[in-house]
Amino acid sequence: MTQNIARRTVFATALGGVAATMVRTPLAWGADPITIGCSMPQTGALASNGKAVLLTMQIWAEEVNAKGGIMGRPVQLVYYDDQSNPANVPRIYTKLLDVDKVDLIVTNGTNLTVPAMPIAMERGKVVMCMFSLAINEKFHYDRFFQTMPYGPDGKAAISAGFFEIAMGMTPKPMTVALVGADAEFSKNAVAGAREQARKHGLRVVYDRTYPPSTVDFGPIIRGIATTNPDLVYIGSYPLDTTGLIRSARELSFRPKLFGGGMVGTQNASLKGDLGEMLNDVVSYELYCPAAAGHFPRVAPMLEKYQPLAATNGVDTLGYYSPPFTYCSMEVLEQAVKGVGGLDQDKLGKYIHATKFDTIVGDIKFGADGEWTEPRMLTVQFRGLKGQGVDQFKSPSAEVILHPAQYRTGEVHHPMGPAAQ
Amino acid sequence: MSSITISHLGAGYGKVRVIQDLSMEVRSGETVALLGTNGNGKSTLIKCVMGLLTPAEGSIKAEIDGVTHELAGMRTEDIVSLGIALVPEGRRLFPRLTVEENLTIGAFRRVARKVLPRNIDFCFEAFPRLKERRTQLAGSMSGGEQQMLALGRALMSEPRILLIDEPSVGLAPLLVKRTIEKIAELKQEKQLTVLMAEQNFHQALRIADRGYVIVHGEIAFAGNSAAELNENDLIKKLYMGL
Amino acid sequence: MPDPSAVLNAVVAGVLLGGFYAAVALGIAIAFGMLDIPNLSHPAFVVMGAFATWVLNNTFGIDPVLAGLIMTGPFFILGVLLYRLYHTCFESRGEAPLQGLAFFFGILFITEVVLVLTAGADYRSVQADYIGVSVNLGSVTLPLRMVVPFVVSIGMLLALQQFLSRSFTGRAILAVSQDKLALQLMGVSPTRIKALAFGISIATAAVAGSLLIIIQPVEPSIGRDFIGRAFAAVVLGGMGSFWGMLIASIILGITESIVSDMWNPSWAPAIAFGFLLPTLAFRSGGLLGRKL
Amino acid sequence: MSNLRFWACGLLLVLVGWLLGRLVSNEYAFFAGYSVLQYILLATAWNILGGYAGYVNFGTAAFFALGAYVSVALNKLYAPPLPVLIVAGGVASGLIGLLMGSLTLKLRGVFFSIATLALAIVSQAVITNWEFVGGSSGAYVLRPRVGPLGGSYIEYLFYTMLVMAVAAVALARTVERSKLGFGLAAIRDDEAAAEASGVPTLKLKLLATVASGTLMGMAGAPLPFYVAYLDPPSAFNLAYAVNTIAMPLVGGTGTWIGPVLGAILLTVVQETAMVTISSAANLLIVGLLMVGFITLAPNGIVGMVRKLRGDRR
Amino acid sequence: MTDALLVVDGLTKRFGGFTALSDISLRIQPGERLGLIGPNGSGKSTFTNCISGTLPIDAGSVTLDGRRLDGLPSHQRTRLGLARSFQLPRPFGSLTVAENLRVPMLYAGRGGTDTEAELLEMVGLGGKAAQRPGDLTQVEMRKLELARAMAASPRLLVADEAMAGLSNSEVDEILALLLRLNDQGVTIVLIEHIMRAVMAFSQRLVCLVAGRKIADGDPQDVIRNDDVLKAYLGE
Repeated sequence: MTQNIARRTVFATALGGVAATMVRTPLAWGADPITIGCSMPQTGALASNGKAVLLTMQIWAEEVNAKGGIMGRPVQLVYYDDQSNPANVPRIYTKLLDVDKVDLIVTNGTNLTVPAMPIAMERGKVVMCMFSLAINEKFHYDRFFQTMPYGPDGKAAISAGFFEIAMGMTPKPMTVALVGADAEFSKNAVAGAREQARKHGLRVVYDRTYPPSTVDFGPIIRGIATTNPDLVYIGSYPLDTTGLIRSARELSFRPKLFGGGMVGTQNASLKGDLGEMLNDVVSYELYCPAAAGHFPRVAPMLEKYQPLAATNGVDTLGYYSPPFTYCSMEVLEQAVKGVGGLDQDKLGKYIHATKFDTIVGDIKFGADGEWTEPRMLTVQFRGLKGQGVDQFKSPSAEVILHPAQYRTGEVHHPMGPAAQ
Repeated sequence: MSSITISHLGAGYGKVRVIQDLSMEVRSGETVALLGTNGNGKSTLIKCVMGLLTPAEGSIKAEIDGVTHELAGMRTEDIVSLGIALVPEGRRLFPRLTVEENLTIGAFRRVARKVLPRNIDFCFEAFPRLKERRTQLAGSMSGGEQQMLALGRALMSEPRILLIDEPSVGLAPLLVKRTIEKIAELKQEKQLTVLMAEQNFHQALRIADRGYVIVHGEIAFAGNSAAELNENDLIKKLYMGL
Repeated sequence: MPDPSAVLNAVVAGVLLGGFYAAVALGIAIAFGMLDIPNLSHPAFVVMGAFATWVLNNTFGIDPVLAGLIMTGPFFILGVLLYRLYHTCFESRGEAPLQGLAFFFGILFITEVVLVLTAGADYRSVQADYIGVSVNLGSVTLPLRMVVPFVVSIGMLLALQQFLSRSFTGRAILAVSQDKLALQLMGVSPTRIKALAFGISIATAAVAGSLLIIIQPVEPSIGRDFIGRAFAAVVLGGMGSFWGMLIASIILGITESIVSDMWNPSWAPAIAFGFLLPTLAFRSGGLLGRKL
Repeated sequence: MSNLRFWACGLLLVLVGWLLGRLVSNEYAFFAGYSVLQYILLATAWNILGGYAGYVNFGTAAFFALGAYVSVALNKLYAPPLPVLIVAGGVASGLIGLLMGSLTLKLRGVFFSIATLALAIVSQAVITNWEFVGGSSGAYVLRPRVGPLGGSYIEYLFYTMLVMAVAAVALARTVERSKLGFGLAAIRDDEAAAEASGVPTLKLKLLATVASGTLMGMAGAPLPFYVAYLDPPSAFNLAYAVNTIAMPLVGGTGTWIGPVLGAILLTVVQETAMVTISSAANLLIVGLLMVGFITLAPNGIVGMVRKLRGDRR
Repeated sequence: MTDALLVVDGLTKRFGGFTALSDISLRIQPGERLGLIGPNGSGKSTFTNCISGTLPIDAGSVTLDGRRLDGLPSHQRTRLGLARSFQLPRPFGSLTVAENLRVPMLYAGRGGTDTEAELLEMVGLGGKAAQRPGDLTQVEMRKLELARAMAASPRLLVADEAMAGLSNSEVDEILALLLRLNDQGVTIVLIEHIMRAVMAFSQRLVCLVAGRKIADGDPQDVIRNDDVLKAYLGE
């Protein structure tokens, strides 16, 4: 597999335009393959996630094919690079569906999924979507399924854990500062947090957004600090997550609770880079070693993933996208087997009706294709020293605070200094 | 010893031939004037000598300290390195550099760098105005001052042969006179060989040992002395249409 | 009335940020301001410098600033080669401006993709003792992560300024955009000088890259964020003027900082750029530019 | 090409496009075709200012996105038919062009270019903070399944774009041969000599900026329906600015056919690279192609053909 | 005295610390052929640029047929009938020779009835209509430059060194051309170094030296004027 991928990269790079043939994983057997198509960012701002997702899908396909495929048919991935640009997505999915005639489609990310929706809907295709937020609120498409564990109320799910934990602290917090990047996910995360704050009767003392291209976050942290909030809820993307945490540490800004819906704290290289600065920061996770006991099949999959990730220059821990990507593929696999074919209507109904046993536990899809129960993990970083990725492999590095069934510790507050 | 010998030179731009079969020489230690009105080929000739224009035919030989170099085909930078400097028409100073920076850049040539302080002092002594204005931007100076700076800058490269193209352009008559006198003075002090293209006939002849009159790209008259040129009718005809 | 110490902090943060912008803009001030080469791909070289710094820091544990300085050598050579290509293809044919722009757009793409293909799409960052540490001067808190880039940037600017005004080569660089022919008459080859100067401009990208990765993690596509800011600083500053560019960078930095701190961060870049349009319209020579 | 032949060809093209649409069963052709036409329109629009008058606009994304966002806003308010949105988008972008041009067209070309870059950044910030059109979280624009002409909505979008592209090319061609075209060419070749020949240079440059901006805005208006979801980073994507400059250059500036050829060549290559080489390498190919073309054929395809024919234009 | 076509009054132009033109006053009668001479750098081209609106002036005024031109952009002056040719020809390189003439005809053609072909025929470029300026010889380029200025149907033509670098016979060609134009009623200011041509052409001669007008009058008188002689030949 390593070789295969490495060779493909080299080949494509070297031959450029001529290398048109390597997209479909070459297969040795005669049976007609089941083709799964997707648009996956390999360049541009979303490439980091896109590459990790694709790598996991390839691992899954390899495993399935090694076991003899699905119903005796091999699986084959067909994927194109949308360059993180939504304008490329409609063409890619019509190509996949009308020209390549793929059997199943998978999508990734909110703004790269929405452009695919009308196309899939017109063709009645099941959409297996990863890492997007509340898309089907607009479409109400009954064959749309999303494996990001937001549950039925997506926007609230991101921040619910944070606020529940906060309200359990003594003394009770009175004020909250909200800050988010001017972009889709963070905006929604903060919108959810605003609701939560109102629900819990917290006074919002700061509520601002910043452009993703911000370089120095010191002024923003200072602006927040002057309002002296008990809680700071942040919706951010990887680079700003780092910038905000670093600036807060440098300016010794230590509210009672700091964190929220921060994309990036899940990423291995950013974790390792921030290291002890993350101590006491609260963020969300989809998986972390503290939860390993609940999901025993994740660790072996990650063992396959991690060495490949290192050579491909993507997230080397793989706690974020790989388990849920793998889970999406498992759902598809089990559905096809359950239906005994590729009839999209039957597949859609089957997925709605079935409880799936996946690498990330038992899941069931409810209204609008979201999980019936939210299962975002709210975690707090603890006991980190200096920098380095390896310490995050210990279950004690991230304490799960929420939801209750996975809890491995109690919240630590107020926020302490970086080095503990 | 330093001299220039031009033989059977032909040059032009695109299809237009400006100079045909032109031969002349500048002997060591001489001041030679190149006379003629605008558009007759004086500047083209100077450009050929400096390598700014590649001649179509003929040769330009420069002899410096016993070594003879064929200039036709050489790059301007290399010609300058031999010790040939040009004060270009319109002065072509670096307007956004100061007076002193303009002078210093004149000493880019390796030989000249070593004697930079001495030459700067020399320039400031020769042109006290430049010393007063050393930190001023060259572009903000008056025409006369600019011409002095251009002369000074050319001298900074320690040349053996100095070419001057139309030093009187844009100057009031009094300044023309002073500039011409200054050239003679500098030539004396620096032991230079000078070739000067100039339309201002009388002024040029005040300091020239000899002169050539160029008409339509050919030598129309070669005067072996200033007097000989002064007496020639061709000049008045050419200049004043009389 | 805002708290004076808060204002002071915001201003200081803006100055530090502006110092970093100046490091990115420096190469453009040389290439675009002095040599008339519209190198739009400069920010991509800055990101490349950041990745090079990451490699040296990660494999050999070399201090990022030192790594940036080490990389100036290879980057210089890269710049000289790039200029040679540019010169042969455009300058010598005399059709530079429009085609040159598109050429550098292409280079921007190529650089970005080469980084994705060689280093992957993941975030990269460096380790150094001063990252995450702050010093307090009275009521002002200075994060070393911003101070170090500021100091290095100003140092680089001063060193280059000295080089340009003190050395023969430097003065020739200053002169080359003013009058190429006159420069030839001084015995200097304008093409060689421009190649050298462009090499220096790309070499500054190596240092700017090391500063960037000290401030924040990088991934291949982030260079685009800096194209606007850097060009704005150079144009505002009056094209070839280092000091003008520095002042313009600092104005951009302070505006961003004060708007972020006191009002709404979301508008910070728009307001900074808002400066640019009226400046261009009413004072086309930039803020400081040597007159004439 | 004579007028009659040009119009015949234009009409034929629309007809063939329509017929093909009837024959082709897969919608990919419409989506890909839309993208080609959109770039023909953008490149032609850019060329009116950049190619004819020699003023380089870096801010294509601003004009284009403005058209798209006017469309989002109006659609949300009244949901008027697409042609109305297109006109509105065009008018808005044209007005911005007028404002921008009157501020900066007196400057040397390069300053104008930088000013357009600034315009793109400022307008992105404005849109990002304009909550009515979704602000930074983006706006959903659900297109109907069926277009007003029968057939799918994307078919309708395709035909709309086809008509606009043909009209824009016709406009560009008319401009090129008109009094305005000669004036612009004079400005491009020598602005001072143009003034001395009685050409009101500032007025003409403004006119070209407005025309160019209007067409870009019109190109952007259908975009929300094409992508179904629009957020500022994708509407202001750098790719639009890069492509619209690269296409006329690759095809050849100064004539109406250049941008058309360039747009077709580059979009087809990009599309082919995207759907065949499924890795980052596809962008590399586009970059190399662009650089290669510009260095080896500085006057574009048109220049190359002329050279082969021996015409030394 | 009839009303002057062009009245220049106290025109002054400075560049930085350098005064290029100082207090120049001049009247040109309709139909007149005026020669403007002066050594290189005496301000002749600056004068052309100032009256044609290419350069703003620092003091004084320029009036064409009773209409003040100050502040008007060049193209409006051209439309009012003041055309100029450039010292170094500045053709529109991407247009054909005929198209070069079409630009002023379209934009400043003040009811002139000549066609491009007629104009080209008149200047002797009849066979070159479809060529590009880059393919022309030096003298053809000069003719094109003049023809383009004439295509604007001017009342006053300022010909800036239209003959520099040409051979004797070529100078005669251009001279004949200018005289023919004058016959058709165009007032002409000829700026020239070639004295033979200037003397043959001018009804009146003006001499600039170092930005000042030092002589104005009958050509024969002017060139015998001491100051003029000094300026040209030195003392």
